[in-house]
Amino acid sequence: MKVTVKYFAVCHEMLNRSEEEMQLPEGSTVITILKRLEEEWPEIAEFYEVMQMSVNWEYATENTELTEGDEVALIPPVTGGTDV
Amino acid sequence: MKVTVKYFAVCHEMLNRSEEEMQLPEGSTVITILKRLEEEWPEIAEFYEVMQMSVNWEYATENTELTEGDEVALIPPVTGGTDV
Amino acid sequence: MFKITEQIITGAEVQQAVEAPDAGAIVLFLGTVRNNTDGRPVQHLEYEAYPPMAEKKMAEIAKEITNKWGIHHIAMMHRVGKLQIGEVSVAVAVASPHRKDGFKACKYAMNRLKQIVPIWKREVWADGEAEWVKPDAVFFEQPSEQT
Amino acid sequence: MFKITEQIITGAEVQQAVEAPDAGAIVLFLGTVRNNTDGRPVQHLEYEAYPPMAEKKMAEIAKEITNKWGIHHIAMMHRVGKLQIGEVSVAVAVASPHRKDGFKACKYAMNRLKQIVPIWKREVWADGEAEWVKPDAVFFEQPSEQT
Repeated sequence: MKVTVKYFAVCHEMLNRSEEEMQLPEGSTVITILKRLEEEWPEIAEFYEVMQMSVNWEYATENTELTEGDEVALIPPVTGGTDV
Repeated sequence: MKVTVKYFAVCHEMLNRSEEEMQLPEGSTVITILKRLEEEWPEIAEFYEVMQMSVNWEYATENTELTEGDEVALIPPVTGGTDV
Repeated sequence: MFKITEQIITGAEVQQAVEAPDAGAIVLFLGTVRNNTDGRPVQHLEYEAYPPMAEKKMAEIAKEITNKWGIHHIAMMHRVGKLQIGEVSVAVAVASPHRKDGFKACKYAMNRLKQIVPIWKREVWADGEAEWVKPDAVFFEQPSEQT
Repeated sequence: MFKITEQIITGAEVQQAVEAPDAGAIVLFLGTVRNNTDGRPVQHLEYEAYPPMAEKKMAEIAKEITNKWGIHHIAMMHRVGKLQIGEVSVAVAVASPHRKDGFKACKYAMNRLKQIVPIWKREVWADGEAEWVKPDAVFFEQPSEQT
């Protein structure tokens, strides 16, 4: 199955792309994507603790199951709004 | 001595005037004005409990002493702003 | 800016009055005229003020806020005369370095305004009757807060 | 109205989005870009968002507010792209029947926005350096509030 993966802010910068399509085996979960990214960018593992994932605009866990056409995103710690 | 006395809202309405000049004996205090108004409008005594007075734009007591040229006002309970 | 005015009040003008490069948080309160009071249809409102004393008391409230929270950018406006449904009767704006203090200060300003600023409201009902509004019970229980 | 925008945000537009004849209290919060962060001069800010998810999360926060306080008139906007000093980055407006709830709801919206809405800030300093802002410690201590 094919899913779209989006990268924002520091992830966008580190991976040098804002999104890509990934071909995944049936039965994949969010962790399948994380493992694949770790091969390209080993340091990402350190970030997993504070980073979140979303599937179809909803926060997800590592074990969230994926299906064809899903939109997945890596969500670094959010810092919107104002710092005051 | 001569002072100006101002009437607002319900006082303005009851006394049918928004201000007047009063000639008072030396040594008068706010209560001198209240007594004089009571002769014209006996019911005002009931309001004294909730009404306030000001002298020169500052809240005053019955015993605040007056001097020539003072601006005195009867301040009914304030209801500015919004009721929400 | 502390002002009693007969003109229409906009949020934009109180906002502009407090904007400052060192204060990243602006909290604004606008009170508007509702179409009813406790279910009774309102035709319009009338506000009367004692302008010089009202503006003086507004400035005193701002001073209290500066002393409490170190906030220096405060604006308060109140409309007088005849107000139609939906129009702004009162506006308070506070610009502060921290938003939590901004919320507290803006709320405080409104509470104090209702306690000590000499302004009076007259309700004109849809059925033609009219009356000067009496303050709620809290007012009578806490007269000391007014002085 | 829940909107991520590249355009300038004004207080007036969020105010208009919440105005209602039955809600006499409007509380507005505006976050503006300060000229410094902890004393270090800022040249400008850049915000990036995940727009569809950000707008969905804003709507969820509004739903939480409706459930908590029965408030129905809520608007949230956040700017993205390059922002100059003094420009509005975020605006929240709430119109409510009671001002106390309005203050609580507006404050709550801002707190939640900073927790769950996918928007990121990049600071570009006057000296030319730039970095994606890391959230404060509270964020790391309360990851459960984000989900």
